[in-house]
Amino acid sequence: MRREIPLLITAITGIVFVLQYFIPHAPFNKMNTWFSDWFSIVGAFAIWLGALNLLKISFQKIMDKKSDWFFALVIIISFFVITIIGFAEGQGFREPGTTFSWLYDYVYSPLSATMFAILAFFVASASYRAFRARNFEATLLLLSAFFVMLGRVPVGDIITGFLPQQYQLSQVASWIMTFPQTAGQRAIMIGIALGLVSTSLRIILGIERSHLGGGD
Amino acid sequence: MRLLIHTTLFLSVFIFIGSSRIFSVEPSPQVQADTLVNTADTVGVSVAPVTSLLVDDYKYDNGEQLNLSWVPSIDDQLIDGKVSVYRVYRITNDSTRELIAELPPGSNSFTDKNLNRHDTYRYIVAAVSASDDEVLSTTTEPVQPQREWINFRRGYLFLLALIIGGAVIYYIQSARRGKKLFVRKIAGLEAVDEAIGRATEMGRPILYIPGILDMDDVQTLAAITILGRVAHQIADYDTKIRMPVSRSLVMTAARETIKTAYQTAGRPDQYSDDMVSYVTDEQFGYVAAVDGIMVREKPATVFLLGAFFAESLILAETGNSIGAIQIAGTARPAQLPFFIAACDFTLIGEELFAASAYLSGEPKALGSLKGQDVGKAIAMIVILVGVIAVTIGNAWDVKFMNDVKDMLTTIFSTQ
Amino acid sequence: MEHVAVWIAAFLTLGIISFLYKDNPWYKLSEAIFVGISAGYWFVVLFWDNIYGKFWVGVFPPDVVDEAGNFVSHGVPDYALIVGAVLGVLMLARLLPGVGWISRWPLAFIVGCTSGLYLMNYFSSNIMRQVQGTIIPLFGIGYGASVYEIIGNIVIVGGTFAGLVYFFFSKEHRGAFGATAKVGIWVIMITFGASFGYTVMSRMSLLIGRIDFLFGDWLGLIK
Amino acid sequence: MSSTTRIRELAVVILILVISVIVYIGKIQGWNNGLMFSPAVSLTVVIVIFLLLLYILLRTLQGHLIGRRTVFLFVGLAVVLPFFMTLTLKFRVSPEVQQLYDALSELQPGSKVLVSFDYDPPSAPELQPMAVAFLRYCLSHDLKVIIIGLWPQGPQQANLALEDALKSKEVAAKKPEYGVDYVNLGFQVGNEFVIQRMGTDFKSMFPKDYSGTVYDDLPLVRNVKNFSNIDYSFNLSAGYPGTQEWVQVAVDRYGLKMGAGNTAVQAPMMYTYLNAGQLVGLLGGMNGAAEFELVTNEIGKGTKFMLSQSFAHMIVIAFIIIGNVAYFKSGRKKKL
Repeated sequence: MRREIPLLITAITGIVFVLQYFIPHAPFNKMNTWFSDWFSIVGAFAIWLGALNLLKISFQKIMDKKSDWFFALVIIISFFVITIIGFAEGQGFREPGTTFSWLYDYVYSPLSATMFAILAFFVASASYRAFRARNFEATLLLLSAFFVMLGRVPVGDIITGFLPQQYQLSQVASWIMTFPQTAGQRAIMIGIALGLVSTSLRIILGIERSHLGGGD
Repeated sequence: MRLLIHTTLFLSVFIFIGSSRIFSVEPSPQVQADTLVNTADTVGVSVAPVTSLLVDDYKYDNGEQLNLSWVPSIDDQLIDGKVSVYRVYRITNDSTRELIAELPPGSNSFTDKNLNRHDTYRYIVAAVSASDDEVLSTTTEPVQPQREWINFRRGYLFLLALIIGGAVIYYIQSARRGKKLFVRKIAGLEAVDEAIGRATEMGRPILYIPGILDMDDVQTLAAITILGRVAHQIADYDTKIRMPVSRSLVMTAARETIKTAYQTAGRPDQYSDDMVSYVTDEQFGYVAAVDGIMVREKPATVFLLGAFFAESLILAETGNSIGAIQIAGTARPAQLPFFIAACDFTLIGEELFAASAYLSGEPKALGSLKGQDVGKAIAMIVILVGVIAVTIGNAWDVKFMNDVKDMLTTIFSTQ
Repeated sequence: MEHVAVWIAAFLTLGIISFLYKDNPWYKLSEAIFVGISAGYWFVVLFWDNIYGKFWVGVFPPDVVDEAGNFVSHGVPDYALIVGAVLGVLMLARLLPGVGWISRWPLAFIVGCTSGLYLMNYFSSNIMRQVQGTIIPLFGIGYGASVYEIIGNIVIVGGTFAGLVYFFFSKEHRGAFGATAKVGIWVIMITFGASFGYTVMSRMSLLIGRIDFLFGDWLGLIK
Repeated sequence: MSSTTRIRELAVVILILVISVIVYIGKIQGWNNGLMFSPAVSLTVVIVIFLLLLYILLRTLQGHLIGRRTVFLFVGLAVVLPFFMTLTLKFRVSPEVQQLYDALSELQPGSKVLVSFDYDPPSAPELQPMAVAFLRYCLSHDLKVIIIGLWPQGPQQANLALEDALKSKEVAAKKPEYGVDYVNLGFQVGNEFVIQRMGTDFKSMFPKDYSGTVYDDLPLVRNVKNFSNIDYSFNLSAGYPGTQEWVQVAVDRYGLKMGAGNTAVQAPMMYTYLNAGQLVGLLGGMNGAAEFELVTNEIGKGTKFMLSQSFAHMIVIAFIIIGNVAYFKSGRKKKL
């Protein structure tokens, strides 16, 4: 039973969503409404699970006096600071002027934005130290990157200002994006989508069950 | 057996739907308003009314829409048109008429949405002149929107989904029955042996990074499958392996995989749990740790297989700077460029899954790979035939070719 | 307060940037704060939006009142939502030893929903519509395309076709088939080059945004 | 690590802190009014950077790769310095931006435009300029704007963008009124499920707007039942859920007309949707924003940042070239 019930749940929900696509009314539209509401609620608990797991790991680090225990403590403290404030401030926790939104604006946003911003530096260093035209394929990749990067900013047209307009870099970049780039993306997209479709089908039919843990 | 039951269940539902097509209600006949009886009641008529006002049911919906069509007023001309706007009125269940839409000159149809299929509706369309004089058309006969059980607009979509889905299931079944399914050679895979050999010769370790997602991601699963093969060879050659991971579940799975490989090679004593270590769940914390390992231990070979995000280029760069042979693979298109430019071999997108199916020989993996190939073959054939048809049809105006093209575009439309 | 706020933001921003020099306590502190705050942020947001906003308000709806605040009618509760909450609570069973297996039920539900939805969505938009979109005329008398577009169309059709050939695993890449696959990988490489360029563009833009904050909002050096 | 390096590092940190305190006090006291280089200085800076790059090329050719930190320093300079330069750059509008604008400008006054804000502050440098420019165009051309968000932070970004857009002279002249000319319906959980249910009923997904007003009390949306009442839609997207989900559900199932503004990371993929006619136009990354500002004749942040963006791209390209020149010169040795 431990295996059959989950498989049945997956099969029913999956089939309802597929049928809803072809039969857009009762009873499938109602079931669709229910399922999508439940989905949001369960999804919230699933993310809670992640947060609780993080707390568990951090507590363990402190208990075991691992070398990084101080930072584990910081994780726990900052977690509790924002959750307590968020719960205390009630449903309007997000409105401008609340402490929660202050934390969001001056702590969360700068941190998450900077996390991604520093990648700019690593891109440059990797470009210098590792990105080599080691074979024909890599050469094509770098050439296309070269045209796109230059063509998408004003400098490109300044450098190629002596050429007729339709051969200037901005036009070349546009051409690459609109034609070969689109073709490649489309081939990849169709491939990935086929993979998703077959995986979804396997899951709904109960052939794939690795998400439930363990093999057959 | 269970698969059979599932498939039958799935198919029988489809057959049920398919058969209900036979019993679906025939659309109600079009109701034509009597255009001869003109009920224009306004004084100072300045434009002619619209004529032939028709209302009919909108097909394949939940009984919520009606289509209106009419012939525009003869005073509605492109040049010097006298009609400034058309107003559509609706009378629900014999109540008073209400304005539901204003349409620009030149309009000749309207779809009224959000209706109730238990109510009856009548319509009037008014042509309005620049001086805001309204001329009404006749009122249509009362009509009820019809509900259709199945959206047959999507029939072809359903059929194609069935073909490709059927192919996946068919190939999985035949693989289970022991049929050999052919998968082509994959370039990156052949480099694996060579890379392991190199590490053995140099007496330096192999570093294996399985991405940063958990075991519920297919890419991580593929990485662990490939690890199985790598581990066998390592056990044979007695090469060292280092595998820092960022998820505890991945750690457990990887340890089991390597342990099994050592047992099969007859050297269980050589295996140690230290080969796989959990570092941290945090993305950049993990990267910093792996960077440190690379710089300190200078592995001869680095595997980067699995789900990677922004850290891909940092890892690939560091691996490159220590002169290691790097074999990478991920299904995330945004990270692939970094791998291709900085690594020696890269498994691109689906190649990662193909590689793992090839190595593991699992029926479900091989079977779906085949099923997907059927999908690709259909896509290729349709593109080829469609493009030839549309080009020839266009250039020499060949009716047959145009028909072929129209048929294909209809089949592949989703609306 | 505003001064404190902008200084805290700047302190944390510089803390992350200091990772460029090397892994150091300032960075580790900023990172730990980030990890804690972001986990807590989602914890709170999901509680109020999903669990309170969707479940609680749905099952215990407030009374309907008119503009003056007078009672009009009781809200209509939607008891079906309780199923969702039960599934959600079962999800947390994973944290407890012994009953962890029951968390497979909600997991199975989530996986079923996404599979069912993805199956049709990806099939129609990312396969069917893409194939349909590739059926374009290459050239012709009745087709008023410029040379630029004709070459482009040939590239789109040929490129998509060759790309699909490359990802076709049931046939060895030999002869004409192999040559087509070769062209396919070239097109894919051009695609990756373009997306590499765009990724660089994106990362640089984000950095520019942070620099704008540091030198503009914080230090006031940018006009 | 020796204690002297630690002391040195600490000294640098303190130095940076002291300088920033002084500059900050300067900002409050009004001593510094922003820094601007004269054209001559700007030119000198550019030449110096160029010479330094040449030096790096020479070093690399001799077989010495310069360290990561030096590269980082160059990127920093390339991004920071242009902020203080006075150079104006001309650029051209690409076809996908033009298409988006054309479809927008064909709308009759009074048309209803749905704008979905699906991003958070980290992506704001790319998407916020697009949002501001788009709202400014709509509000100054009598298009009615309905705002929603599938990311919890989206509606907040929308309010910031509205604030900026309302400052523009053309918009202020129209005196747009909340609830009549524009409305912010707020955030709703459920990702693509929200889009799917909006296909049948907006009100069930957004019973109240961002500030708690009941749906039917908002004149703008009172008669909006579902996507069939929307004339045009614009999606600002930084990931999931985003443009892909909107295309799959709203466009392909319900026939919504849609344009999109994306971060540059995911923009390339959207070209396939653009080509298949599932999108009417596309703004990609900060340069997409700048081009849209150009086509709508309003200079905003996108345009202002273009100089830094150009320099940053040049630096990356310069480094790729230097690395590869050395690689080929050295006979393709692995280490280079």
